Formats: sequence, C-alpha cells, structure tokens
Amino acid sequence: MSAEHAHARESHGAGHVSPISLYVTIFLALMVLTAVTVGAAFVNLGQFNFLVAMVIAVFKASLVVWYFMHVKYQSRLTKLTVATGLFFLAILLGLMLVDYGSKGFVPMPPPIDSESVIGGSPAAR
Amino acid sequence: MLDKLKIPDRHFLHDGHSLRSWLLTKDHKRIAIMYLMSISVMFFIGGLFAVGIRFELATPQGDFVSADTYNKFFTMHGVIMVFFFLIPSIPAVLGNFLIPPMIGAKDLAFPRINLLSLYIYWIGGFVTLYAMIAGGVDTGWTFYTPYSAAGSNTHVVPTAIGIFIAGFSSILTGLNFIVPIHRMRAPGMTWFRLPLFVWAHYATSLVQVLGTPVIAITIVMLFVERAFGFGIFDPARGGDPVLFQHLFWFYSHPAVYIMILPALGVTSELVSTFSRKTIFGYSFVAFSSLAIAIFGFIVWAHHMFVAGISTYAAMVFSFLSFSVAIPSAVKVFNWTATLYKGAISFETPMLYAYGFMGLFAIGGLTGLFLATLGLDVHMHDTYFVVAHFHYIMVGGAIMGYLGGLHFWWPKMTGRMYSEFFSRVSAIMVFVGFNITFFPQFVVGYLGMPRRYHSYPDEMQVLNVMSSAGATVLGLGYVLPVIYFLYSLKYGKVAGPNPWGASGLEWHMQSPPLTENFVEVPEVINEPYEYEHAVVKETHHV
Amino acid sequence: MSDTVAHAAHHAAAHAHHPAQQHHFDTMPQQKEAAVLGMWVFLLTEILFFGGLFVAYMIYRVWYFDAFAEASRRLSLFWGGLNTAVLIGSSLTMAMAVRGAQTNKRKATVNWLILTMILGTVFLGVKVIEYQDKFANYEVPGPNFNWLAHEQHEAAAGEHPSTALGASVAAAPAEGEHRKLSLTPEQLQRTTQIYFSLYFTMTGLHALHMIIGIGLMSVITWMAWKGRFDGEYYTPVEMSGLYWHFVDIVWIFLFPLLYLVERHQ
Amino acid sequence: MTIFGIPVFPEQASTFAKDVDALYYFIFAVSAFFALTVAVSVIYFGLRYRKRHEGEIGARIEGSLSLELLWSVIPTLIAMVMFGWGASVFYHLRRPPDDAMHIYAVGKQWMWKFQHLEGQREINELHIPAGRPVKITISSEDVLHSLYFPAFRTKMDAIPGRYTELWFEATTPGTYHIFCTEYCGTNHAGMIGSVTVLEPAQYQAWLQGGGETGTLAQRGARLFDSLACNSCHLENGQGRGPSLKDIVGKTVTLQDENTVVVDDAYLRESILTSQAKQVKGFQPLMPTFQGLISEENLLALIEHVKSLSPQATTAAPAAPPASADATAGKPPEKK
Repeated sequence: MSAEHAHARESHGAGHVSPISLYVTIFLALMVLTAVTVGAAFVNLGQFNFLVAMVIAVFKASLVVWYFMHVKYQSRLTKLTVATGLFFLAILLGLMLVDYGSKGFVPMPPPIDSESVIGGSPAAR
Repeated sequence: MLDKLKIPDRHFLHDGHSLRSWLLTKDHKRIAIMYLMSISVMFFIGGLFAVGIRFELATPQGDFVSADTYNKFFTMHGVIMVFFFLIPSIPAVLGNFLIPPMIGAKDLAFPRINLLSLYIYWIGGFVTLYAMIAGGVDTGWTFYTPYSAAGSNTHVVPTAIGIFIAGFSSILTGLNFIVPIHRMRAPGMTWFRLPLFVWAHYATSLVQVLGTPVIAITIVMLFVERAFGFGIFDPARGGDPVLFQHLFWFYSHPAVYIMILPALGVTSELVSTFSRKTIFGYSFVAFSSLAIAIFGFIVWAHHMFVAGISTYAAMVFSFLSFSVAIPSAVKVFNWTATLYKGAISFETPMLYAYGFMGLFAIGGLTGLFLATLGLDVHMHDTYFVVAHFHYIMVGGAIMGYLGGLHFWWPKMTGRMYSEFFSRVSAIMVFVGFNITFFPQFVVGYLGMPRRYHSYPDEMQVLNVMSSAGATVLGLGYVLPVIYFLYSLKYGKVAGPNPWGASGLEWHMQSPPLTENFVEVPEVINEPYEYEHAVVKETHHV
Repeated sequence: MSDTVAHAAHHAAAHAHHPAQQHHFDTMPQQKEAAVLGMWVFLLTEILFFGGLFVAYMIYRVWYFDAFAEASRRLSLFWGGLNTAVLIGSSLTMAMAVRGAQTNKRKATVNWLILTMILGTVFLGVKVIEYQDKFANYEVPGPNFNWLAHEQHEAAAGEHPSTALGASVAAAPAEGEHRKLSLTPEQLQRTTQIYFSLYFTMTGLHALHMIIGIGLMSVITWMAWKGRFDGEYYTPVEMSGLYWHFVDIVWIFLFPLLYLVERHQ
Repeated sequence: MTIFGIPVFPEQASTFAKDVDALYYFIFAVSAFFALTVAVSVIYFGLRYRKRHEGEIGARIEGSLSLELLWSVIPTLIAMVMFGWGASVFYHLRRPPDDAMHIYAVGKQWMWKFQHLEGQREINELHIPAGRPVKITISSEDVLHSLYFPAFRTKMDAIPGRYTELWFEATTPGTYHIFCTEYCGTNHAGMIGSVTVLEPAQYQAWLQGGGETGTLAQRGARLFDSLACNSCHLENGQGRGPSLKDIVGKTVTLQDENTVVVDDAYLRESILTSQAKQVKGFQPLMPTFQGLISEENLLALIEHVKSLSPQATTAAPAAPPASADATAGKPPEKK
C-alpha cells in the first residue's frame, strides 16, 4: 500500500455522518441565495448583474459540493479532482476569450442567399 | 532448456472456452484480446480506404473514383483510423492487458465498466459502419461547419452518433486506468517505481477524461443543428462556424496525445529493456508525459491560424504551442542517453523502437514548422500537414503499437512469433512509411492542398512515389497478421520472461492466470533494475 | 467502517469478506475509495461536457447580449424559480437518503429516495409545461421558429396572462425610449433563435441527466428495499447521490444564465 | 527549384516568399541538426554498446540533472527564436500597407469570383500588377473556403458572413496557382485557378480591355440611384438619412451613445440591417436589405460610398463623381 494510499484512507471520511441540522441549514441557505439571485436580477447593476449572479451561483454550488457531496470530508485527491475539472474549464473559456476578446465581436453575420431561413421580414409571413 | 518450457495448464485463455465466457468476461486480459481483434478489423477497413486514396492519387486526374467517392474515402479513412483505431489502440489493448499486472493488481478497478466500454465501442463502430455502408460521409473527419451542418447531403448524423458513442468507450477506459493507478497499486509500488508505460497511460487517461466530453458536446450541438434545425454554428442564423473549430480542436488536438503518449510509454519500456539499462532520467521522462498531456490543452488554436482568429490570439497560441516541443524533446534525448553504455540487442521490438525514435523525431520537428506562424500560413492544410501528422500517428503511434505488440505478444499468448519475418516486417514498415510520407513534405511545401481528388501535373512524380511506398507499407502491415496467427499454434513456447525484462508483468506466467498473481506481489526494487530481473534466455533467432 | 477498519492491514483483511466486496479489491475501504474516485472522475467529465455548452453560451451571450436579454424575458420566472426550489429540495432529500444509508436505516433510506424521485418528476413535469409554452409560441428553433409570433398572438388575444413577464418588442419609437432596443425584428429573429437553441440544448441535456438519475434511483431504491445496503456498504446510494447533486449544481448555473439575463428593465 | 525536372520547391513570386523561405531554411537547419544528432547517436550507441554475451546488463546510470537542464533550456531558447521570427513574418503578412490596391474575392462552391475596383470581374482567374501591394478582401457565399497562393506564400480562409483579408506584393510576372485549401465539398479539388502577374503597363492594358461595365464604384453609384438610397442620403446633410460624403474613416455617434468608426464592416452592417447601429439623430426609417441584395452588389455599394470620401480611400482609383444629384425623386421603395 503506497504512502499516499494509506494517507488517503486515514483521512477518508465517506463514512462521516453529518447532522440533519447541517443539511437543513444548507438547504435554507440555498433557498435564500436563490431568492437573492432573483432579487438582484431586478436591480440594475449594469455589468455587475452578471457578476453577482455568478458569484452567488458559485457560492451555492460550493455549498452543495462541500456539504451535500461530502467533499469537505473526502481525501485530498477528491478535492484535486474537482479542482482539475474547474482548471481545465477555465483553460477552455479563458483561451477562447483570448481569441474572441481580441478580435472583437464582429457585427452579426448576415445571411447571404435570399432563400435563407430569414428571408425578408418575418412579419410578412 | 527450451524443452523444459511449456505452456502452463491453467491460464486466462483456458478459463472457459464458450463464446459466453468471452462476451461476459470481466477479465481485463480477455477484454484486451477482444479489443485487439476489433481494432485490427477497423485498422484494415481504414487501410482499405487509404489504398483507395493512394490509388486515386497515382495520377493527377480524378480517374479512379469520382470526386464524391474520393471525399468519402478520406473522410472514412480519417474517422475510422482516428476514432476507432488510434484512440483505442495502445490503451485499450496493451494498457488494458498490462496496467493491472504492472501495478500489481488483479484487475482494473471496474471490470464491468471495462467490458461495458468494449460494448460501447462495438455499438459506436457498428453505427459508423452502418453510416459507411448506407452511403458514407464526405465532410472530412474534422466535420467543419457549416458544411457538415448544412452543406453536405451525406450521412453526417449517423457518423456523428457513432463517434459520440465511441467517445464514451474512451472516457470509461481512461477512468478505469486513473482509479487503479491511484488506489490499487501493490505494496511497495510507489509512484516512482511505476513503469513509464503506466505513467504514460496515466497522462493519456487524463486527456481522455478531460477532452472527450468537449467533443461529445460539440457533436451534440452539431447534431441538434443538423437534425432539428437549431442554429448554433450556422452563420445564416447568426452563428459562428469558427466556434465549432475552437471546440473541436480543444479535444482533437489533445486527442493526438491520446494516440502518441502511450506509444511514448511503450518506447520507454522497449529502449530500457533492450539496452538492459535503467531509463536515463526516470522522473524527467515520467513528468514529461504529464507535461505533454497538460500543455496539449493550451495549444489547440494552432490549427486555426488562418481560420479567422485574431492576430493576437494566433501569437498567443503559437507561443504556447512550442511548450509541447520541450517535453517531447526531453523524451527523445533521454532515450538516446539510455542507450549509452547499455547492452543493446536488436530483437524486433527494439527495431520498432528505433524506427519510432526516428519517425517521432521527424514528426515532432516538422511540428515546429507548423507552430511557427509565418510558415504555417503557407503550409496550413497542405500535404506538409498530412505528412507531419502521419509521421506522428502512423510513424509514432502505430510503430509504438506494433513494437509493444511484438514485445508483449509472448506474454499475451505464451508463444514466440517468427523473429525473421517480424524483422522483415519491421523494416518494410519503416522503409515503406518513409517512401510514402517523406515526399508529401516536399509536395506540401510546393503547395498541394490536402483532400484534393485531382492535382496539378507537375506534382505527379512525388505522388507516385508516395503511392509506391504505400504498397510496401501495406505489405509490412499484412505480414504480422500472418506470423502472429501462425505463432498461436506453432510458435516456440516463450516462458515467463523471454526478453529478460524487469517489470512486474514478467513475473507472471505466460499466458497469465485469470487473477494475474497467485499472491499480491510486494515491490522492493526500483524500476528497471536488470540486476534483479528474472533472466530466462529462451529465445533465439 | 471508518478508522478502525482503515488501520487494518490489507493482508489481514483477506478473511471475513463483506459479501459486497469484489475479488480484485483487498479491503472494503479500498473498494469504496476506488468507487468514490471513479465517480468523481466521471463527474469531472460531466463538468467539461456541460462546460463546452456553457462556453458556447458565454460567447453568444456577450456577442448578442440584447437578444439574449429579450429572449430570456420570454421564460417564466415563476416556473423557473419553482423548479429551482424543487431541485434544491430534492438535493436535501437525496442527502438525507445517503444519511439514512450511512446510519443503516433501511426504511428512511427508501422513503427519502422515493421523495427525491417524486421531486425530480415534479421538476420534469414543470419542464414539460414550459416546453409546451415554447412550442405554442413558435419559440422552438428550427424552420418554424418565429420570434414575432408571440407579439402577434398577444396582440390578437389581448393581454395574455402567462406572459406578463415577457416583454413587448414592438418597434414603436416610444418603446425605444425606456428600453434601448438596438435590434431590428430580423436580427432578433436570428439571434434569439441562437438563445433558444442553447436553451433547449442545455435544459434538454439537463433533463436527460435527470431522467437517467431517476432511472438509477429506482434501481437503488429497489436494492435498498431488498436490504442490500448496510452501514459498511452503501456505495451505490452514495454514488447516485453524488450524481444527483451534480445535476442540481448544473441547474444552479442554468437558472441565472437562462432566466435572469436582464430582468431589471 | 527542380531536381531532374521535378519541381521540389515552389516558385518565389512575392516579397513574402523570400522571408517565409528564409524562415523555412532556418527551421529546417535546426531540425536537421537535431534529427541527425539523435540519429547518429542512437546508431553509434547501438553498434558500440551491442550486447556481447548472455546475461550482460548495461551500466547503471540514473540520469544527470545538468544534462536534463541543458537539453530542456537550449531547445526552449531555440523555440523562442522560431516563435519570434515566425511571429514577425506573420505580423507583416497580416498588415496590408495603406496604399494597397484593393480586390474583392468571394468563394462559392466551387469557384473563386474576383472583383476589381475598376469593374473587371473574373472567375478562377486573377490578374494583378507586379510591384504593387494588393489587398484581397475575402468572403464566402456558402461554406468555408480558403484562398491560397502558394507562390506568394499566403492564404486566408473565406468565412460566410464575414470579411477576412490577405495581402501580398507580387514580384515576378508569370502565372501561378490559386488553390482552395479548406475542404468545401464535392468539387473542392476543382476550386483552383491561376493568378497572372503582369508588368504594370500590361496590367493597365488588361484593365482597358475589359472595362465595359464601368468601375465597381460606378456600378455602386447606379445601384445607389436605383435602390433609392439617394432620396434620403442627401449630400448636403438635409436628408432623412445621414450624408455619406466624407464619412468613411470618421467616427460617428450612435443612438445608444456608443461610437463606431465607419469602415467596410460598419457600412455592410448598416446596409443590411440599418437599425443595428443607428446613427444618433436619425429615425430608423431605412429598409432592411438583408437577403435582398447580392454580395457583389453590396460590395459595389460599399465601394461607391467609399468613393464619396476621396481623402479616406487613397487606394481607390480616382472615382468619377457619383451622380447623386437627388434629381431622381423616386420615393423609397417599400420592401
């Protein structure tokens, strides 16, 4: 048994039983945060609307991952796995924005042939 | 000494002979054997299309088949070779067979999921073959929109579904390697005692697990666009076809490393074993696999330098692309240094390893040309690119696969194949490959675009060379089928360790027991300690 | 389970096998760790699966923000909000089911699992209602997609109660005063179609995951009912729990991204 | 360059060709050096350290940190040189000079359509003068294509609904290949043509030969009348639409207070969907021409508008005065 293996086993807490009160608290927190998200969406914060919504969503997701999914009590390897997913997602989004961000979002491409889906004015149909 | 050796009575091939005992097996070794048969069939189907392509290109006019047929040929060649041969090749056959014994485990972590991955592969394969028989597909294996979404009137949807399904097979294989490598190593088998083959497969698995879902979702988006008329990539509906390319290459560039990393792992084993010397710079070779896997994810847009990405993005991706070159170079240098003061012999697997080093070096170095911005503008989508990736995928991945197959064949079957014919075949593959693909570098720089059914007359001589070389290459690939099958019945008995190799897998009998080891082995040696290797010289030419 | 077992050397554990222990594992904890890691690696692929879709969404959202804002108002906040609550509730019941299995309470496990499935079904039912509304309003992308049908319908039928949150896009200049509408009907027709394509792909795949989850859970419930699990072996319950929570997390992101693009005008 | 009459190296016919080939030779030399070093070493070691007797094993050499560093750092440095050199060539390839002559190219399954500003239209053939920078603006009518001039060492994808561009300066008169390098369906291999580089004088003569349809800008001016653009876009600025005189290159303020520089892309967008970026102070009255105007006519209109801004478009040939003297008082066509 490798050292890491043994370590993982010791710190492994899949058997950790969380109290019901914790689960209920998390549930209530999630509901409140949902309400906050909806509320915040009706306030004009300009660019920050999106940021606020995402920060709340990330926070909610973290609560679920951390408590409902027991990552808090899991081995470092599990935490690393979660982090790996987020890291590579960040690479995908980040490097794609290197392109889209630097070429600017070009004007909406118009269809070229007249028989395309849009045709003239849809109101005319 | 030879007379004393015989095939043990009890081994995994004898553990039930019914079809059911194979189709419902949970033994990773039997699954590997079934994978071997399946991908061999796919390889020869894909190879037939290659024959058609080279036949057509022997003359500048499009005279052998029609343009539509030719387009289907290269598309099906690419789809089958990439998704149904190269991606499963080394991991699903050699990895499946060898990773459990190499780490000292009885099986992979999830034997049923392992079997499931084979069934998924079959289903994906059948759907794709159905698409092929129903009339084929002509989009190129890259499926670029808007042609694939709106332009082509061939069987894009079934092919895409087939690839989508096969993707899950790849994910499950990767998952089934990561878990045992973390959780099921034998006592004493620390990370730095793992064979480099295992390191390479660990890196490969990461790519499979992280990259494949992105191509899966891309195919889903292509599917809803084509099947239901949703607008996602179609410029006529406000979409961006370049977005498809981004998502496609986010998987498909790393997918190249799914193909080549295991071959790098095989070569590390071969070079060390046949020079009877520990690998030079073990940890550098091990970590370079991981580095290649991770860097592989940040370079994808070098396939898109002239596809309408910004100048700035092109520069960023060009810069990042060179990062992959360094760990690849480190590997080649370390193998070279491993040979220094070794005790080198040239059995067939070593011939493949030598061939691999040469072809991989050329493939890797020509990658530098394509990563360089100013040059890629000229070379992009020409035969230079075709030659480059065939040097990596055929010269690299297939040479590695064949080398590994020749190396572990005695372990898998308990018998030796004909050393003479296998050497002949190795040399034919090497020579034939170079005659086929080296002229393509030249014709590519001349400007011949890829996927051309006909081409300007002045390029004929180089194309004829290529077609001629392909004949030699093809014969080199057929030969192993014959002597491998022959060896199953008439081959000399190999014994547990015919090469005097050092890995844990050579401590098993050949062919191994279903449970691999009678007792859980305890590892006390560092990797590649030939001083302690069980040396049984049973093998003569 | 837990620390006492974890300290036992794997050689010693060779005897006294738990019936659920598979032959190729040395100990139950090893088997469980493998399962947990395997599940997380699977969820890793799921992150990137949905991730690809999110990235496509983000690109088009930045590109066609106004159209996304307009189209987003066509979704019902009531149903979306309700579904969020239902799904979060089902996450709670799922967590309770796992807890029941951990503490070896067979009946509690079964009941919580059934409740989770019911909530999951409610979610899917609401989704059906929402999809129907989209079909009725020609808001399903494809040849029949017609962004303006909604207005025409509204104008014909007077005030439509269920779309009180949906905004009118009539190109009247007076409207342009309080909402800077920089898009022509033709542009809206095309770019909102991208929004709805992504909407249906994202929610459709999410719903598909829920259907798979409910299917999984019915098997697990049956196994739990048969008493296959105990305090030492309840891995299948835990694994389906992880899966269900992941599906919940996807929705936690889908809800603000799809329903709340720009609600404040 | 040919060997035994077989061409093995493409002709150099543009100013880039030398730069790109120099880069090619450099990387080729570096690659050859490394490939030969490795090849010679492995073959030498293979012969020198052959196994001599049964049971022989190699020396135990674990590795060497300094060697590892050496062969990581040196390739890194060389790679950086390659990157820097390649990037500078690329930057040059992507920056057309301001005085470049302008040609439009539209890819279509399976042909290349070229449009000169002077009015000549060509299919799968292109005539250009030597010694003068040429900028080609590329678009596509259907799927992806890629316009490739091997002798000029440059190519660029044609993307439907979008403009991309490339430029070059041809040096050597002659006829060279044009290829499509982005797979575009059945007759992809037939989407080829030839570019003829002419001496400037010959080019002028060629232009005279085929100018019966008038310059592109002149065609645009006629369209400007026939589509009744002239009824609103009065030159004196009193019309219902903004005056287009001297507008190209200027920055205009939009209704949402954003600003935009008037360029090809903006003109195109405004013609197709005028309300998308409505100029401040004007009502959104202009009909949408989306799907109603061909790609070529669109180019002609844009060229006409640009000809109204002579100082901003130095590359454009002296366009004749547009006949936009609002005499034709046709009412705007209802679409």
